[in-house]
Amino acid sequence: MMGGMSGLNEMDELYEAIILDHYRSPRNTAAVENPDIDLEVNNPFCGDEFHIQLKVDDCSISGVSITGRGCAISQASASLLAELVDGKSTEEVQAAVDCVRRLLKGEEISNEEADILGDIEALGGVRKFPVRIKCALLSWVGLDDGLKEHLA
Amino acid sequence: MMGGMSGLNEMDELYEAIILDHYRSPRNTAAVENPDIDLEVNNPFCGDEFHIQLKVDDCSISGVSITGRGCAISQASASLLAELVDGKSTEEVQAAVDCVRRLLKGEEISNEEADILGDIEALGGVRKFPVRIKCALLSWVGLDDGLKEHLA
Amino acid sequence: MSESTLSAGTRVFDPDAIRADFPILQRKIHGQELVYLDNAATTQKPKQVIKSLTDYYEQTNANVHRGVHTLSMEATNGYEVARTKVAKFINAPRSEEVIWTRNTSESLNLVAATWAEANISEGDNIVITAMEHHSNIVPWQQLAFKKGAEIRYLSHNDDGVINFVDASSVIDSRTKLVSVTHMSNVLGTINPVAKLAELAHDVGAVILVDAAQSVPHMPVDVQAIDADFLAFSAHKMLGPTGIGVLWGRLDLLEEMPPYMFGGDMILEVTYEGAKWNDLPYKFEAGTPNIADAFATGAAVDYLSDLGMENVWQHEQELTAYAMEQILSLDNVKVLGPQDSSQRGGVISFVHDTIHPHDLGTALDQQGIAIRTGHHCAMPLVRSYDVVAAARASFYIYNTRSEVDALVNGISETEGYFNR
Amino acid sequence: MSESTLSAGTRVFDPDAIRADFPILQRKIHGQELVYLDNAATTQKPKQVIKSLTDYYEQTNANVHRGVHTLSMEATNGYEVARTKVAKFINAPRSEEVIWTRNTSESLNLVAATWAEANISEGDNIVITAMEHHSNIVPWQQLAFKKGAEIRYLSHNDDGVINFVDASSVIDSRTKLVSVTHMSNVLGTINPVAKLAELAHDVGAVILVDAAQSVPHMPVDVQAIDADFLAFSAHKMLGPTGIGVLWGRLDLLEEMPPYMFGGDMILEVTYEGAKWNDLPYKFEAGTPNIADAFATGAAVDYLSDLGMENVWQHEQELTAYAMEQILSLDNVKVLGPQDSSQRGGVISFVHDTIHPHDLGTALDQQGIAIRTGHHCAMPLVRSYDVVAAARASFYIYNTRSEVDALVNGISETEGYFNR
Ligand SMILES: Cc1ncc(COP(=O)(O)O)c(C=O)c1O
Ligand SMILES: Cc1ncc(COP(=O)(O)O)c(C=O)c1O
Repeated sequence: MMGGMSGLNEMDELYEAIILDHYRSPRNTAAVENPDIDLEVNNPFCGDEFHIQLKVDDCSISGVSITGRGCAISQASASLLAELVDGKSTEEVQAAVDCVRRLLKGEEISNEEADILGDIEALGGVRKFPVRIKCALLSWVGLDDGLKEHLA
Repeated sequence: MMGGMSGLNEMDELYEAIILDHYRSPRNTAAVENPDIDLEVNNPFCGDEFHIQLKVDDCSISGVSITGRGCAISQASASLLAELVDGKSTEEVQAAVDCVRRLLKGEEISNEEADILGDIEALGGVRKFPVRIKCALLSWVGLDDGLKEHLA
Repeated sequence: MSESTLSAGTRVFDPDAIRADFPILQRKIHGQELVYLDNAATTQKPKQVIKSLTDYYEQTNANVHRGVHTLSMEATNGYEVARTKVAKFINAPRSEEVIWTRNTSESLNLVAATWAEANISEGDNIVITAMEHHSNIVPWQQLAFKKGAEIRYLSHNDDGVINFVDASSVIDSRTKLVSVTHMSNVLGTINPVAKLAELAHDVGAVILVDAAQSVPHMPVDVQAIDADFLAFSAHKMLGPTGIGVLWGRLDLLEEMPPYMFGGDMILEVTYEGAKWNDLPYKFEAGTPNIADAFATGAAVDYLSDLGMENVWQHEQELTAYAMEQILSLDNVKVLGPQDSSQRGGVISFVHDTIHPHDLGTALDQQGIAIRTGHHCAMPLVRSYDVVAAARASFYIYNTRSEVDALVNGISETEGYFNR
Repeated sequence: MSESTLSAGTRVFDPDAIRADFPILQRKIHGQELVYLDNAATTQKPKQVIKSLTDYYEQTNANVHRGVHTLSMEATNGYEVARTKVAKFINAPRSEEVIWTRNTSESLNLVAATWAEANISEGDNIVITAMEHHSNIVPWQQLAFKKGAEIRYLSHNDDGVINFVDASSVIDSRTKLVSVTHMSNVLGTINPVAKLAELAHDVGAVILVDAAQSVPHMPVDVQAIDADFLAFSAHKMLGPTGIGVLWGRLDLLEEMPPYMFGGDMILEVTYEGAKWNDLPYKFEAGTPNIADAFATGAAVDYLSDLGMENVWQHEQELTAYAMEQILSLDNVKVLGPQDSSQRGGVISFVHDTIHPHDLGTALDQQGIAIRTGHHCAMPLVRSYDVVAAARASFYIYNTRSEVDALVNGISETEGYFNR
């Protein structure tokens, strides 16, 4: 018999328990009323698409919703993002986005940054699967663009 | 030393004495007065070009001139053609053109045909140098087209 | 085994012997044997094709068409011999009708920029199916947009079979071109192109057949299907990347303006203007892809030796088996004809809970290469209310045990994600 | 020998070692050693380049860009690595500026059909030189004809050097494009493209450099010469047939409409329309020539290891020697700069009594491959009042004794025809 389970264990880094948990039970999916930022992001190649809504008061995020469909990685990543931003200042969010970008590029991140990311560090497993990095980054890049436009 | 004469003897079939003779002293190059057929043929890839003039009286060729420039093969072939057609009936000329075509394609020609061609059979040496067949055919095809148009 | 007794070709269709010709099948992926099921994207190459490239570069390489030296004459000759092989393979009346392009996409763009540019006007329409590859949609959309012409879609039923009740009202007196895929690269559907050719010709339209997925897999005879243009890629039929074919009817090709200008396509240039060369060179500007033409000839030889009837029968048998196995899985839905006799060796499917992308990664861990995504047929895939699908596609070297590996791989993946 | 002590590359420039890399140089032609002097038409390939093709097809082959399986990821990666190598080779600021095409001719046609189509209007003019290859004449003639624009020719002196007194009146405020060859494939002239770029930019025009004969033979830095577009072919620089490059400035490429439609160049398609992908994919429709991109990377590696300064110096030395030898023949006239320091390794010549075609056949009998004809530069060749010329052109593996063989071969041919 060709194939076999053995190979699948190598995916454990990609599909850590925390990733599968967020994939199965995404956080912050309830629509935000009168959002200040409301946008769609998609990666047509994989068919991933997400709807991001943010409420921004005085440079801090007072409400967030991210919904959509995609692979386990893009969905878990979106959920982790939604969890992170809630209540943060826009500056903190932008720093976190930058940090995730570097994490996925395989660059070093500091201990403090790791603390800020928390569970999100689990996304780092995607580095060994370069073709999936886009999935992990999709909602982060979209939210970053939305914030920049909002703050401009 | 690379190269050397040895290789050149293999060209003897291409450049038979009769070919070199016609190349050096082309026949029937004096312009024809009031030609009935007057055309230019050329092969831009080699840069060969010939000017063909024919006087046709009652379906027979009463005057011919072929001038131009080209490689030894195309020039000799043009001169052999000019020599052949003089005084022939248009039918005989067309039969000869057909015969040369077949000769160069490597098809069999009959003994009678060989008699008609005479020296022209020397053109057959070009068969071993397929890239030069066009040179040998150039004026023949041109004259044939001209005749067809004239007779039509 | 019934396969090994077939012999319309000159060689017995023996899967083991065939597999031995493909060096890449020895590769290990994540420590597993490679199970290559991405043949609709591109096929693997037998050593005969690879060797034709090596031989060309080691013994013959030269530029073609104007050289008096031996290498150039040999290169020119081989280049034209390959064209003749292709012409014979699709039963083209004349080898000058075979134009070398880069790929199917360029073949389609060539027709759009020349024939269609000259023949389609405001108010005319171009008919395509709703199951086309992007390469057979976008050139026409752009042309229609530029000309004020209309794009019309032939619809298909739920099971991916063209709706002919519709077709005769869609194709009408303002239809100038019907451009359809012979076999869908997503649904696997084989379209009745001869019937569509009749509908097209009845209204004076021209029919272009996108044969990217048919010429590699079944006998295709341009005269029997009465096509006007036919496009395909060598890389999907054992040949090299970087070369494709446009076949066209001589009278159409002769009337068409050139596509690109330069090099071999020119007979004469002055500082003021230029005169075009004869067919097929009129459409081949610059130094052609000589080596890959040689290799395409080798690919055609390989397939001809096997016999396209046998290739087709092998794929039909394997597809029937694969459909049966895949449909037996609880959580998997197959797109396109459920009856395997109506389709070629392409099976697109979706899993109820596992996204195609995750499935693709998990199968890759098991050495199994499938494609996931929209397969360059976004509007079609979306019409099934999914954004992506997984696709397994077969070729001459695939076996039943590889199908078993795929089905087992899907089950293992379910196990993994449900852990 | 001074050559073997050079080493701006990482490898010593040793002609014997280089020759050993080229399998075809072992071939016998009419029983003689092959003396290949048709390098301006296409060059031979070292075993490293041939092996990169074999390796690709035996180990990596898959379609690129959307695959999640290992082979597809490796193919995608290698395809992009090759692009990066090319970018570095010509010192392009960014690798997305490097577009794979089929050859120089397609690169030129691409610019004509997109940038020029969008930016050139009635009354504008396009300036080219009187020594262009057909591929850099006819696309502009056709565009000018279509748009009501004017083609202007920069003239050159008798010895084939551009006349700059003229140039500043030819290039004027209505000039939109200056498209010039970096090195003439007939005269061997190296044109001062940086100076022409300045003249073009002074009037707000864009400059396209046809680098088909320069990138293979000398260091070319797109930023140093301040080019806007640059075109060349892999097959003239040790690489495979079927692949070429268009480099363009990012801002120009971003504004340009796509050339062909389909496959990878599309981001999104609906039944109504489409959205283009990012650079460089916007210009790469359909399955690309993946294998030949790998092989182009290998060719660039080979040349980089030698060092382009060394390649250039080798050819300069050999050309100087060849000019001296050929000019010493009584009945031979050389076209173009008589001063060999103003030219690259291309020598076109005519014999007083022997037609180039006959000379070509006679040299071939002696194993010597030269080109004869108009070299796709008909107007130029005719301007010298000849209809055809013979051309010897050199590359890294050519030697002085091959030049001797050529000169001896010409003398032998004289002897033969004067017998
Ligand atoms: C100066 C120049 N430009 C353009 C070309 C055309 O190159 P290709 O035939 O590879 O398109 C050539 C090749 O002969 C050339 O020498
Ligand atoms: C039906 C169909 N048409 C066209 C194409 C485009 O072929 P290529 O990428 O070789 O241009 C494909 C390949 O994916 C296809 O399957």
